[in-house]
Amino acid sequence: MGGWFSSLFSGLFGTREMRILILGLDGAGKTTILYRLQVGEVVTTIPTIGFNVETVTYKNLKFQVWDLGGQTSIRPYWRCYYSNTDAVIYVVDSSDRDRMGISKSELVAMLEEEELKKAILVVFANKQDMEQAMTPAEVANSLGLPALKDRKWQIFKTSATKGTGLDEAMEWLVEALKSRQ
Amino acid sequence: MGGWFSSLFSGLFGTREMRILILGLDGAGKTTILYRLQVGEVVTTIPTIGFNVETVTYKNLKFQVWDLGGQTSIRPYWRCYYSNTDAVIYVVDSSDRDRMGISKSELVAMLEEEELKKAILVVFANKQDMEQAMTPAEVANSLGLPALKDRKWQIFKTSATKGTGLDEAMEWLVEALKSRQ
Amino acid sequence: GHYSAESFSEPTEFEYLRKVLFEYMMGRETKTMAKVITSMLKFPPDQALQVLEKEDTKAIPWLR
Amino acid sequence: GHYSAESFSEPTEFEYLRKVLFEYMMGRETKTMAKVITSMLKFPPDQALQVLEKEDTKAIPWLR
Ligand SMILES: Nc1nc2c(ncn2[C@@H]2O[C@H](COP(=O)(O)OP(=O)(O)OP(=O)(O)O)[C@@H](O)[C@H]2O)c(=O)[nH]1
Ligand SMILES: Nc1nc2c(ncn2[C@@H]2O[C@H](COP(=O)(O)OP(=O)(O)OP(=O)(O)O)[C@@H](O)[C@H]2O)c(=O)[nH]1
Ligand SMILES: [Mg+2]
Ligand SMILES: [Mg+2]
Repeated sequence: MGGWFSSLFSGLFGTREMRILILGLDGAGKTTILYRLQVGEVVTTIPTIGFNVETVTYKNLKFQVWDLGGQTSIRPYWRCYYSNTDAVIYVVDSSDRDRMGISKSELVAMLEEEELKKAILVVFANKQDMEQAMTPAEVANSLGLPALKDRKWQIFKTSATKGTGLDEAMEWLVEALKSRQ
Repeated sequence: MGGWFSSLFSGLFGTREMRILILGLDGAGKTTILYRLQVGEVVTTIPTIGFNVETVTYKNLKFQVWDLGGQTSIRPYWRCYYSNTDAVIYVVDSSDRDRMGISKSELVAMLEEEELKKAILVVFANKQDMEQAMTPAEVANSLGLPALKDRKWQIFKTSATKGTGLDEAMEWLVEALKSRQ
Repeated sequence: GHYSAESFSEPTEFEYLRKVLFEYMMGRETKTMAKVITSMLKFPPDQALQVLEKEDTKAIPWLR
Repeated sequence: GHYSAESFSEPTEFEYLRKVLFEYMMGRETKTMAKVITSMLKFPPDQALQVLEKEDTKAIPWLR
């Protein structure tokens, strides 16, 4: 649908909620980020076996945000959630140097999926409060971001527990989503 | 519902299909019996992992007949099917003397279930064509049938492969179901 | 957690679950299938109850 | 048969399946949940397709 009919439709039913996935290895901080975004607080988390889904309102835009468990054995099922996704927030534990390679492979596999072809990518270089954290530039290089083609992406340094960097990242994402439409 | 409304209801929608379960240990001949009853032929069977359900018409009565797999690991789920059951056809391999005790325990456990309190019981002492087959009386005793209280039951000697005894048993069942109403 | 995976080391149970799930998902005799599924997967009692109550409301389309 | 039970020796997968099934059975985002279920349980392709097509018809209540 396009044109006047589409406008009528969204006028009647409100604008479609954007669908956002939060992905990344286990322990990266996905669930912490989801609830930071939703309620503005640090919640105590347990490893997510399944998913959390919440409606997050940001700058008058409504997002349906899915936080999927990142443990190895359930990672293969991320792809079941890709359909109709507008953006992916990919979370990296910047202090977990050992698993940066695994994180990269998962990211690469994800970006190859047809259903995510038009999805915007925001990488959160998380846990920046930790001493041994890699810089955003280091993380970006480790993940191979500079080589990405046909993808709108950006990386931000965040600390979900301290609450730093999230606003900046979300602001960029909102603008990216708006300008895409 | 009772009285005229009930008559109207069954007049409009036809009489309710009777629900019959075929239960018994694996290899007893349940699936062979189901298709003997439905299509009048011996079909080649494989062990039932799950169930078969067929509509069987007998003497103008319609039955929904459920044949449940009898292997040890899936027997615990028989009870999920008990609700609204009018009759149970319990099939025994009369030549399987070693497992007569197990067959009895399963039968006893089944008959204790509240949901089957009003169900009619027909035991098929099956595989009567085999030389080492126990007689129906022996099977009845091994299963403890004579001690049953508050239960309409009967045992029949059958051979599902030869097709003997099934008609007699079904005839009894139909009469028992009719007189119960 | 109160999970129990032992049961699924048995291929028979795995295949059985798949069969029952298929029937459930195709909308056939869903109340019965729901009972099997919730017991095979050892749903906590409150969740099993919720699922079965949901089935009861499904059975009466004009109350949906 | 083409079953595979190995996956369920892992408690995490068992718990994950239960969570996803619960959501499916409660009628939440059933198409997505159906995808997870059919892949976790390795439904044969034709059955997975049938299930997902069924979900598509469910999504449009006035066509039911
Ligand atoms: N120091 C520090 N710890 C963090 C930060 N973000 C999250 N954590 C901690 O990291 C741990 C894992 O966080 P979760 O949000 O549960 O991780 P997850 O990505 O949801 O993990 P899974 O659910 O297993 O996929 C928790 O103890 C969090 O408190 C951060 O920015 N800095
Ligand atoms: N000799 C003889 N063999 C029979 C008779 N009835 C069934 N069989 C055979 O017994 C074997 C098992 O029969 P099924 O009908 O598959 O047994 P079942 O009770 O459905 O077994 P499960 O599905 O594992 O619970 C098959 O080879 C049948 O042909 C019978 O009356 N006599
Ligand atoms: Mg989590
Ligand atoms: Mg069978």
